[in-house]
Amino acid sequence: MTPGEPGAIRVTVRLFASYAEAAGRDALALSLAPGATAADALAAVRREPWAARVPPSPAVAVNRRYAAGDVALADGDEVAIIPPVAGG
Amino acid sequence: MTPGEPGAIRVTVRLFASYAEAAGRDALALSLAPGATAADALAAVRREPWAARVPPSPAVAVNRRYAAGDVALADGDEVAIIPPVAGG
Amino acid sequence: MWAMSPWLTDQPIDVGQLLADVASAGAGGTVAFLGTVRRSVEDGDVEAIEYSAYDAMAEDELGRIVAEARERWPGVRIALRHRVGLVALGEASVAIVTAAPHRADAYAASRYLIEETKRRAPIWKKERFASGQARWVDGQRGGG
Amino acid sequence: MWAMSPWLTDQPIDVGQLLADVASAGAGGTVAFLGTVRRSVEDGDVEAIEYSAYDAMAEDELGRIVAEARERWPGVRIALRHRVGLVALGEASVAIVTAAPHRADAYAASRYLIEETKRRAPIWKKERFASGQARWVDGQRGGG
Repeated sequence: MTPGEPGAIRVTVRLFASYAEAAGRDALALSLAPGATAADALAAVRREPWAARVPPSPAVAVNRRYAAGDVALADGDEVAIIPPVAGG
Repeated sequence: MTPGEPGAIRVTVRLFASYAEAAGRDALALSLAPGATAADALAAVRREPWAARVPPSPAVAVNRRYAAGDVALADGDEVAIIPPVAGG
Repeated sequence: MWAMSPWLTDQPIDVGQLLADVASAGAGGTVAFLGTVRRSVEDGDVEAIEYSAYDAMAEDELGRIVAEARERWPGVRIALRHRVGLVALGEASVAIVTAAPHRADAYAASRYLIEETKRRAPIWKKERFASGQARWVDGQRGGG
Repeated sequence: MWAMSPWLTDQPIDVGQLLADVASAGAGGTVAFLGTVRRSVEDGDVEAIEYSAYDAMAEDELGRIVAEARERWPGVRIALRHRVGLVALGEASVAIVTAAPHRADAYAASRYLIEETKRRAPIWKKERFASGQARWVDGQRGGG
């Protein structure tokens, strides 16, 4: 499915820290099929050349909250692939 | 045994907080038989009229350290009857 | 922006202010935790740590963590600040102050808040060396 | 006299100074505990608390408690102060600051120090009321 196709949902994937540095940008725009989940967004991100550094099961957030892979996405959602955290 | 009797050991008993207030002074001088223990000093203190307020098994210190009742005293020792503590 | 933010700040943390924020006539025990940028042997000539965050989510997640602590320990008063941006060695990167009528609650809430913050806040750090080089510090998988 | 005393003081406790005293390049976690004179319903119009101590023994006993904590948690740095004399409501009567490479040790040592201080230090307190009356506060049997 390509951007603009009828029924597609558009989400923004935000990148941070080492992922943003490796990607050379801090966000991706994705167009996904209706019913797409957080895991689908992650799979799309994995096609990026820099994404080899993303671990097998990274933490993912949807709309600023940690989310499981099976969470359904809606048009306009903000998805984030969360690099291993090191605050504190 | 009275003060000055040969072989007697002389100890100072220090009083604090509510005990000192009840006794109207902050120390007692005791003369005890040789071999006297911390428990003997406590027993002598109990003969004081104000000492009804001292609980059955108060904490006692000898030379600025908590001590069991069977600790033997030496001439010049500093004994203290420690009221229930409320620091912190 | 940062002055309005409840949990993140790009300024040195004023612990005295946090203590004043939680002070109350009913507090018997107050616990302040400070996490400090530590120099270890393998760090070499680290000059500073640069913290970055997914700001909006970090604010939300720290707010959720504080709300959880308030629910678990109802009498506790809480102040929490996490630095973003450059933090010099020896400065606090995070400060958590808890005050409660009974000290056991202040300690327990403090420990909960720092453990959950480290586990869940979407915050990252990069070591900056005197040589001009920099390195992302390994972290742990973030978890809700 | 008090300025020379390691553990007792008749002046307000400067927590910032205690934090500075334990600061080191190796400290990753610092915990400060403050015990505060608390106003509770049954206290009525308490104006201040007067702490008194068996000074020489309190110094010795607090020194022993600190030495025990240093032995149990070898990497920990410790500052401790306990007030004697009049302490106003809201002021800290005791402050304990611990710093360690790992925060779990700083928390554990902090808790040990305050619990042992309360249990063992020969210190007493008297509530002073606005009316001019005063009352000794009940305590617990001191224990070595």
